[in-house]
Amino acid sequence: MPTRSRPIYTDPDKRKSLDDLASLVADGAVIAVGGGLSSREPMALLRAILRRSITGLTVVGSAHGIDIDLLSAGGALTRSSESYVGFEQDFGMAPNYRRALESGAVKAEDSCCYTLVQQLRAAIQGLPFMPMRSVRGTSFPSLHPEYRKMVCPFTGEELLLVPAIEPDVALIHAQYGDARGNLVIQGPPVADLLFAKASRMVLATIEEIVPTSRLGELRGIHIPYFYVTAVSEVPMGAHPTACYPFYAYDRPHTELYYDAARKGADTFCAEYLDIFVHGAADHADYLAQIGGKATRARLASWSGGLEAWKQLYRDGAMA
Amino acid sequence: MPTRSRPIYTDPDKRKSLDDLASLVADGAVIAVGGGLSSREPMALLRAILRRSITGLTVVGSAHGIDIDLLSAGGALTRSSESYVGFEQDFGMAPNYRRALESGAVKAEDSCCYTLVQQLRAAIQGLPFMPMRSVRGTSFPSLHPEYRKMVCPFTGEELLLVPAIEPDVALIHAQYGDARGNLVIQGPPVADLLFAKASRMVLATIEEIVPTSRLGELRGIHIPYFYVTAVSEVPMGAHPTACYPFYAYDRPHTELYYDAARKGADTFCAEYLDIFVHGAADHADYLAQIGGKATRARLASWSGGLEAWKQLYRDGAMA
Amino acid sequence: MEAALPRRGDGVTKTCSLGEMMITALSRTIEDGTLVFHGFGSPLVQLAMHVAKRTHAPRMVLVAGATYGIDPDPPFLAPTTNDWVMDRGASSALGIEELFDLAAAGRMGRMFLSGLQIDRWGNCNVTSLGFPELKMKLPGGGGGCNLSCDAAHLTLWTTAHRALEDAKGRRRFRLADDCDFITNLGHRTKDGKLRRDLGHRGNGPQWLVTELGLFDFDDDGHMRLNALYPDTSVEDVLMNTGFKPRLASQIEIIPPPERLVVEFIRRLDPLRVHEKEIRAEDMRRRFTIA
Amino acid sequence: MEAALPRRGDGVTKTCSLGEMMITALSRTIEDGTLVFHGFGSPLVQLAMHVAKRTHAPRMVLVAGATYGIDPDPPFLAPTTNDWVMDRGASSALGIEELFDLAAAGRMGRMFLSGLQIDRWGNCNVTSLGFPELKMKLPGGGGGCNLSCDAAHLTLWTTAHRALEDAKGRRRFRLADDCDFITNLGHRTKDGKLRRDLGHRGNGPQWLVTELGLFDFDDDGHMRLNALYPDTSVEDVLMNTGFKPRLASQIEIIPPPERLVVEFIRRLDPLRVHEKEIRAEDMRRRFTIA
Repeated sequence: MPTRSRPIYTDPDKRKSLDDLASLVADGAVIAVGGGLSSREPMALLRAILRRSITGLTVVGSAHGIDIDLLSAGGALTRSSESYVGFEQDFGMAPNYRRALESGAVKAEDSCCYTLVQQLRAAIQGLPFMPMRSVRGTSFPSLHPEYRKMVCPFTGEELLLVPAIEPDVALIHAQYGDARGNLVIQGPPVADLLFAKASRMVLATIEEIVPTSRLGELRGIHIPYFYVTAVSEVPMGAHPTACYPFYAYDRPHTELYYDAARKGADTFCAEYLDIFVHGAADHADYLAQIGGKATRARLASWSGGLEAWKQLYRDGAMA
Repeated sequence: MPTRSRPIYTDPDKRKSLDDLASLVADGAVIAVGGGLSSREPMALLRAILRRSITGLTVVGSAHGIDIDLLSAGGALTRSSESYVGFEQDFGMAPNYRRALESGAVKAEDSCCYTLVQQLRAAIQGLPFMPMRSVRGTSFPSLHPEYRKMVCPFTGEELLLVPAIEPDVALIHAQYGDARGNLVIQGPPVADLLFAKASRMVLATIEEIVPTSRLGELRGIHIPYFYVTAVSEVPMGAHPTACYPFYAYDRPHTELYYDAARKGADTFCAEYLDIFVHGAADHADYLAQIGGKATRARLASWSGGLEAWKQLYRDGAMA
Repeated sequence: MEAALPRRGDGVTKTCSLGEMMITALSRTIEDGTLVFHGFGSPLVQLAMHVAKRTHAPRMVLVAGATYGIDPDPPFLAPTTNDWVMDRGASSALGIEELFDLAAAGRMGRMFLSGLQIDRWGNCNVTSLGFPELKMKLPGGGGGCNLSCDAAHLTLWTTAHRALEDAKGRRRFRLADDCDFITNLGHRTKDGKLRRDLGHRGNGPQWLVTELGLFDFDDDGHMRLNALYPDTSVEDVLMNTGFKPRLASQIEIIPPPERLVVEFIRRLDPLRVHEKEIRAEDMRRRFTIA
Repeated sequence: MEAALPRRGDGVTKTCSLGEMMITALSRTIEDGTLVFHGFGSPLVQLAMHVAKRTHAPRMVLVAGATYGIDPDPPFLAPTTNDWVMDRGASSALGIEELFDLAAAGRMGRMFLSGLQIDRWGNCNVTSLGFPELKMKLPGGGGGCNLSCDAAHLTLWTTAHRALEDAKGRRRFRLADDCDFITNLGHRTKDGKLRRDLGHRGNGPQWLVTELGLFDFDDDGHMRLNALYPDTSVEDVLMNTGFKPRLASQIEIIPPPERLVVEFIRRLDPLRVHEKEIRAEDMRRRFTIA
């Protein structure tokens, strides 16, 4: 229903627990997961969602990795409209995601980055669709019978019309924010700004909640508070993806994840899910299990100089 | 022709004289003037354009004032598609603009801010049009027979289609920039970013050209160099509009302008155009005529505190 | 001079001006928890939004016109809208496209609009007198056309309801029988089509504040006199309106602002920028405050 | 280890790897003064763009995939693309929407794409083997679909041209007779429609670099062998291609990189991230450099 009005959120104090944030995600919701690839994905919130056994989710997004792979393994998904889910050339294809899609447990409705952008833009502009020129001639329209074509009344050329995508919930991890819900994202925002504007709800975990006056001094992308439904301060909330300047990508932990995932669903359940998701009562427990302060210090060491940064990413670097 | 490919500009040194910038504006061009109302309008470049007796220009834009009024007085325009041209409640309606439109010398094709935004967005996205919902039911379609309507294939509702606007030239005054053409705009960007992306050429006057490394440290909107055709360092280039943090709006000079304009075309020519535009050989001459360093110091005094700032805007404040 | 004003109500301030009455009436049309926007050239509305934010609507999202700053706290009103003065203290700022997208997506609760002609359906003309043959070019409506369609609710205002005679003895009605050009859409189009049949996001004009009275719009979308100032009458309104406005079953008196509100307005507008909107003959009007 | 590499060509570096050959071949497809983009998971292409920028194309606009940084100068290649390592030194950065808008408006000169199936028309499949019945889910193409239509020119590449036998003795051709799914558009659609009749911005695939050779596309849009490595043959290519590629009238030998280029690559990729793209059996191949 792209033409519904979207709400705004004006509560001056939107702070909630991580679990309360997860509880706002309904079974069957269409969710947009912020960040991308190995960077600033709202991993703690996704783990909280899995702990609540939320099911039937549809994910829409651009280029993702461990976030969507984990949701696939945890049984939360029924439909994927991502443009990419994988671990790049570093580890390869996403094992849990592949299994879920190949078994039919999750329906594959792959999309492409710009198509997604245009569909989010339609929602942001309160329009039922956006026109675009690309995609025609590829196989994507056969995956998306909802697309339409039109003949342009100005030029006579054929255009593709893609319907608005208005996610029920955007899940975003930001470096900084305040209690009112203003967010500051540093570094590549990926599609987070589009998600925040297009979605009916925005749930944000925040590395560090600071006074509003402090936000004004920070560089980066500012997301105004009225888009944001609820926030929770969750340090290391993107782990094992990066959340610079706080911490780099935890490649050894990701390798551990990947090795477990490659061995099959049961092994992954036993060696990863039952330990780091269901085996951890909450985020504090998770942080203890991944190595507590030592891990945090290791991942923060990138700022010590190029050699330290490089060291984090060497093959065989220790977790 | 909204579907032409737009060029990019990669010359590592794009610095030119102000007059060379003006020489790139062809008679009959569609131009987009940056800034708005009393803020960051590229006034020095507009004066240079008038000195070159460029004619037949069409202006597209949102809320403007002395910039478009001056172009009207100088005989450069034949068509206006602005959404507002005036001096707000402070001085009132734009005298030269009114005369030019009421006499028929300039054709009135008024538009509205969001309509303009959508038309620029179409150009930016390489599309022939953008859909929108508003405008229908007002009198604007009678001014714009080029608009089309369609029935939405998704919802059955009626939508308006507005064609792409791809200005030939965007004229922008930025606070900072580098020789390569990277620009930094501080404070409200108005439509400048949209203009920069939608136009075939971007001509930028810059308050202070700095090394590229310095730009990285500056807050604000960054316009990447490849959109920008040529730049010129022109201190006080927005005068008499504001270019914070360098200088505030010169309200007394604007009053002088307005009083001359109100008295009629001939008086305006004698009392303003012949002195500040055609009477000044170049920008340095203009700066001398408006009071040189003393004026610059007066307009920079806003940063001295609230009382100083307020003082600049009191009725009867001295130029 | 403004520095001498008491910062707290100590009984010194006993009357207010028409501008202050209108600002207060405009502010009362704002609901808490909604996103509200003003355009440029509207100091009465700027002040009304700041009054609302500091009184009954602390959770309104105040978006300043021209700067698009969110919840700014300007130290004083500047004579032009797009001045850095006006977005001091803003927690962030929108781009022009984002502001209008918010309205198009149904997220803008209220916008304030005016016109040099306003008809019984709340249509406004800010484009030209005479159309298609242009008699007088008006400055244009900015984004008003778009927002008149998209914003959930509209408050209209004018400080020139009274139809004065011009040099030739003609009276030109601001509240006009017909708009030469519809810049901002009211409840019915020129050809009688109903707004609600156009599928716009917005519900159209809800209030009109003039220097003679306060109007709402009835179920037909027709302008209806709702309240008067202590010093205006129904006859004043009828004599100065180019059509016959409907009358509410009971015509109220617009309540004056509280003293703290008046003092707040005077502190926020030490340059008396908003008085540029008020006609000379209305500057003399004074109203007793509570 | 990389610190021991000479910073200037002093004659120590006498050979290069297949990866370095491919990087060089990819870099030669870039024209100066154009805007060029790479996606994620493409270290060979990342390196090729940096090589081009520092050799024959100093004025290229280098847009880094995932970060969308403009002309970054990363201190080393990180194992994933969206790492802050990768946009160090960028003069600014684009948003995701702006990057794709640039392509849609015809401003992107070149994009690099790959596929797990690539057919004779340059169509690529990165979505799934088997369609609509899914046999193997592939990771997806990111924005490749859109850019394959919009970017002015495409360079394709793959490091798995050689069709190895799997455990069951089947050979699956990377250069396949037919793509199960067209993720990225080549010169003809599945039903034989010509790209040029679709009205896209882009002109489609211009080059294909594989570990066996260099291909271009002829006037029909058909893949054509253009050059070989010093250690590969036409027969290698024919045996490992699922269709019959056309052959240029003269098949050249791909020239090796200059020594400075090889040294630059080794400095920029001390973690040897790009070798993750190279198959084990191709790691042994060495080429004499100038």
